[in-house]
Amino acid sequence: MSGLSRWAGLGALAIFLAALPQALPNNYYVDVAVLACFNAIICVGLNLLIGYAGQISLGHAGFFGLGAYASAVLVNSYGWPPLLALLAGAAIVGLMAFAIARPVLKLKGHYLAMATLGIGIIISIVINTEAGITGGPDGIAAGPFSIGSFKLAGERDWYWLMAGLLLATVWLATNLVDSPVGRALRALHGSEVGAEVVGVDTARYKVMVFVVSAVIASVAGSLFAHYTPQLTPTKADFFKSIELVTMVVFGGMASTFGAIVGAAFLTMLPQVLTVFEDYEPVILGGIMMGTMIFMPKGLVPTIAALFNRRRP
Amino acid sequence: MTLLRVEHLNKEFGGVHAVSDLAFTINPGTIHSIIGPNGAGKTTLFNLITGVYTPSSGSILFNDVPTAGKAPYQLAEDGMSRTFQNLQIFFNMPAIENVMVGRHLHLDRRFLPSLLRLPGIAKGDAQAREKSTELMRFVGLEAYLKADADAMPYGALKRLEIARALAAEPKLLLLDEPAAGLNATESREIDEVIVKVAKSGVTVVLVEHDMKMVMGISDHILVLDYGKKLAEGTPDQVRNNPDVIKAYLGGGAA
Amino acid sequence: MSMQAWKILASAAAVAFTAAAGPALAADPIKIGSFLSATGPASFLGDPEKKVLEKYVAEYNKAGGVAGRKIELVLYDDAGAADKASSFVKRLIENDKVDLIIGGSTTGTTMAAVPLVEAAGMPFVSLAGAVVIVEPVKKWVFKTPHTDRMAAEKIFADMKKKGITKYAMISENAGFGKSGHDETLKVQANYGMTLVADETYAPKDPDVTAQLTKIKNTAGVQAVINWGFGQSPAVVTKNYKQLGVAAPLYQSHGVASKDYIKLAGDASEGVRLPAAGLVVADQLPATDMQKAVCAKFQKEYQADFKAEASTFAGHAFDGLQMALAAISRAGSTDKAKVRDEIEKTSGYIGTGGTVHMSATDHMGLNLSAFHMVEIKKGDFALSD
Amino acid sequence: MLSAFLQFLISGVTVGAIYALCGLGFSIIYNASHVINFAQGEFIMIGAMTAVSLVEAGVPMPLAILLAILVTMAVGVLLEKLAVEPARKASVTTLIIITIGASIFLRGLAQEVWDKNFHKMDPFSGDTPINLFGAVLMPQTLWVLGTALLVILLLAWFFNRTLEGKAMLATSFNPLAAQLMGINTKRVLMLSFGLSAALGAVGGIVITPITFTAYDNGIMLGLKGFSAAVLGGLGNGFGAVAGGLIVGIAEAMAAGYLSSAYKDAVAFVIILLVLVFLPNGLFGRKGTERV
Repeated sequence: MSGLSRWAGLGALAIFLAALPQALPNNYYVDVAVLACFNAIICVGLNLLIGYAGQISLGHAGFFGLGAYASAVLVNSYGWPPLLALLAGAAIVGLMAFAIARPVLKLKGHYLAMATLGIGIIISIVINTEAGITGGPDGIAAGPFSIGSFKLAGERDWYWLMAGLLLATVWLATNLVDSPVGRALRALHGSEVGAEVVGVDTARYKVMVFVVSAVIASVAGSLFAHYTPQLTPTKADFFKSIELVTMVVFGGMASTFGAIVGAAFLTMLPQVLTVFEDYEPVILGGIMMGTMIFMPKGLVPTIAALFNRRRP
Repeated sequence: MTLLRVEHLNKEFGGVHAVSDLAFTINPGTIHSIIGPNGAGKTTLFNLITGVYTPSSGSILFNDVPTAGKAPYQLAEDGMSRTFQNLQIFFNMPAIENVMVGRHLHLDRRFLPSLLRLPGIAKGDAQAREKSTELMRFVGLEAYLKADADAMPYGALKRLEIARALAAEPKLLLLDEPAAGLNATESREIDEVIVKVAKSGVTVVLVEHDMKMVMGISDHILVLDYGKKLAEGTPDQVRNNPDVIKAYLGGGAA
Repeated sequence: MSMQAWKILASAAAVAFTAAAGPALAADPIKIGSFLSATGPASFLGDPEKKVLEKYVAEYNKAGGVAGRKIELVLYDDAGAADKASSFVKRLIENDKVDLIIGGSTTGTTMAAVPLVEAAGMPFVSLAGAVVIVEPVKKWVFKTPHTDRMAAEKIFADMKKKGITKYAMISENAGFGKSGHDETLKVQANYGMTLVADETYAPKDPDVTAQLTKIKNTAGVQAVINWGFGQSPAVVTKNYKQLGVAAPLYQSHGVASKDYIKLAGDASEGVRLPAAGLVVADQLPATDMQKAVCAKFQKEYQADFKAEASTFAGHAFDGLQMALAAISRAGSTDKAKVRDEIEKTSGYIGTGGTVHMSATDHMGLNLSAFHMVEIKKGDFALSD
Repeated sequence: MLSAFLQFLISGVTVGAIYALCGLGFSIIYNASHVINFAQGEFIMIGAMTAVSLVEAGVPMPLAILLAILVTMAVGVLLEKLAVEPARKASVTTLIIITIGASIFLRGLAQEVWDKNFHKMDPFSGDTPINLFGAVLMPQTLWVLGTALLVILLLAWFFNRTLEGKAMLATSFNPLAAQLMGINTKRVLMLSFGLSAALGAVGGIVITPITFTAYDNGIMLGLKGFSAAVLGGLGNGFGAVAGGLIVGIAEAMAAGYLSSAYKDAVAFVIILLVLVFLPNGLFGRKGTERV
């Protein structure tokens, strides 16, 4: 992506995000948009790992959950200011991701999938079991997000915060992708040994991108803890991890805007599918299969290719 | 003074000696070819030199420093670069960016400046793009400057790897069968590229089956057979070596 | 690609949002909103609840509705996930503009709804068990099922009668099991009980003999309580029998359905549990006012769904009845008035017992709502 | 406390044998295609639910089992034909998402075809516990173990002695070369899905007397089966069984001696440790990268 088209993309996203609330009739729609922003932020980070660096993680909800619970527990039980708790959560998750990344990212393919899956499950078991701290399966409430005397209240406030954060995350992610660091990540996806022999320390870059995506998930989690009325361990479990990966792949791997589209689409889809009641899973599964069969590269890259082909 | 010194080098794969007790040296500024029949251990030797494989025993010294324990990227930092017999192209990237990855060691690759895309990063990238364009032209890939790597033919990809390796500005360049799969014209073009590279002061090590090319451009030739050194010397010495003739033409012809 | 990305994003959003908005509806009918765990790990609760709400709303409408107005049910499946529940509750309040909410199959989904209904001033009748839902009392929040604390108290009272003082507990490491486990610990001292072994298992574990062996080998265990629902209590019961543990086994009200006996088979003989009158309606004395209500409900449910109504189905029935009665008394769907009328519910005889709500009690059931039953010859037998 | 230890072991073997049977299905498809089928758990569920509902409808057990296996095989072949085959050239991650989509689809379908209730099946040879030095063993556990053993033997025979099996292995190593050698790789892929679906069904049926079954039972069994297959080394039938037993025994021992709340976590920690030292699992083929 050249510098110009990156700015055009960011600008388009900014205009879209700014205009969107005008089109939303009530707070329920704003709520869905906020949830889509949360998912989009995590997916943009996860896409750096899966789409660009080619390393799968089936345990990312674990990092999201750790961040969320760090905030909920530190704010709720220890009275920390939310921002400090958020930073502490990000630091904890970052250190943890750093510690496990090197041995785990030596693994490849399905073995890596298994290892990350295991890590995610272990985190969710701990959250579920340590009820004295986390509130157990019934969850915990973190209370509103506040900085000093300023309190974030209502879906619309949250929307502006999350839309802004999404924009910032996209800006940072596209910066990173289009830099020597990003090229190294994409290169090790293409061929690890090919990247090594021109001087790319592949292990180091894998660790780096793993930590970055984990920290992004953690920050999103910390904020989510304040947004949701009740934080429960399901947010950290295996199904949430799968959902996140699905969003990334669905929208298009190695496409930052694809990750956003995937997250937005799959956040809205279940809301739309409620009209099918009990047939919802059949239709959701069918849409997932159909899209991936006919657009194996994901929505955005496939459609973008279509547009490019039509252009003279 | 030697650039690369290999001593008593051995590599076993589950009881099979792919390289055994090999010793040779490579002087700077020369074109050094390694030849031998299929399975002679040429590619294994490349993988040992560049740190992709770890030797079973023996030592390799690069610039008189042992390479033991160094990862490929560290050896690249020391000044080694290579191409592969089985292409290791970044098919997920455009051709030009494949070459730009080769500039990795010469660019600011700190995390925070990259994340914020500070002016230095953009400037470095622009220079890298320029340099990579130049290199693609140099290896004859001007037609592919805007192409995606996965849309290029085999012969072009071989050259793309050479351009990528050159982008790292190595002291020692190892080329694994650069002419394989190329037609005669293309082979000659690669010839010229290699000679030009060597003239610019880069030491070239070549694994190649194209004898015309090997005999034409090499300063020194090492002949391997079953992982052992069969012969070594100038093209003329090797051409007339009875062991080599026997190995290449078969025992009956001797 | 940026322009394309923008176009896709915009069109996807437009399509999805128009689809979600649905047709505008007249404000005439009484709108009852509901979010239930009809699928997912708690579908054991949500599925019968959904069936009951749909069935009885249809029946009310056939009979001309309530106070001359038809009832419209807006129902969403939260699959047992709290965040989905909170989204759906926002949707019910903000978008569907319902008059009242009945739902929340689990404590987690209910608690996700609580701050939202409190902020919006929306009358809410929860179908979940835990005490935290109504303690402390929340202005807009009511619940129909007995609490897990009451179940624990009922079990302890029964144990006390039998001279038991030391017990072991094995609970499912999920919402219901965890909450039951914690409430049990909270009330044990009131009955002079001591916990001597405390084990857990994960939902869907195929075998729990390791945990039960530990309990079996713990000295002084006089009885064992299992907290869980779905298939796992049946697994526990089977393994319990296989290991030949001598101490009596108590289950919670979470297994008060015939499905449990069917699954566990012979192994369930002699298992004791607290249950609402619904499961033993035919055995209640004729003087018990609950008898007729339960029998009628049971008959109607079985006629429609060819399965025995569980107590969870009954909770939904009770919730709907009380809510509609309150609306009828209030004479309107004014939320504050409806709330006040729900709080005034007194003497309502439902499947779960006789309900007397008040400003300090938003559940209105006492221990008498529970019966101790024992499984005998493959059926529940009253054993108070 | 020898009897307690023995009981933990038996519990672990029971659970482990269940995981092993589930893991074997992953191995077969992997052997033929290097695809991991995340809908494998649904094969297990469909086999069990079909058999249970047929038995409930009065069909004699052996016939019900046979029909259930055939139905599941048909589902497997259809899945391959309609969802995997058209996406053969897609990336591993894309294929993972397709099979996850398939698992959601099949689960949703099962919930409509059948119901959301749990169902039981009677043990094959009674439920009188066998006493072993103070520990008890249920006869059905022996059925599960025996089935797992039989399946490994059959698979070993199939892959080493039959042309079909060898074709499958060849396809997994190098699909292009296999195709050039005249192997119909499409057919091999279809066969592998049919076979692993059948295997899933067999597993599902044999374990149902212990675990019960319901429309969503495939999730947990699929997850544990996948763990078993990876721990043992993908594509290795013996490894899948060893992996399953290790996970099962680790869980039971952890529940017995450490903490039952953390027993699953202990199993995953063991898997992680093994992978850190043996990146291809316990018995996985060590792939040397050719560069």
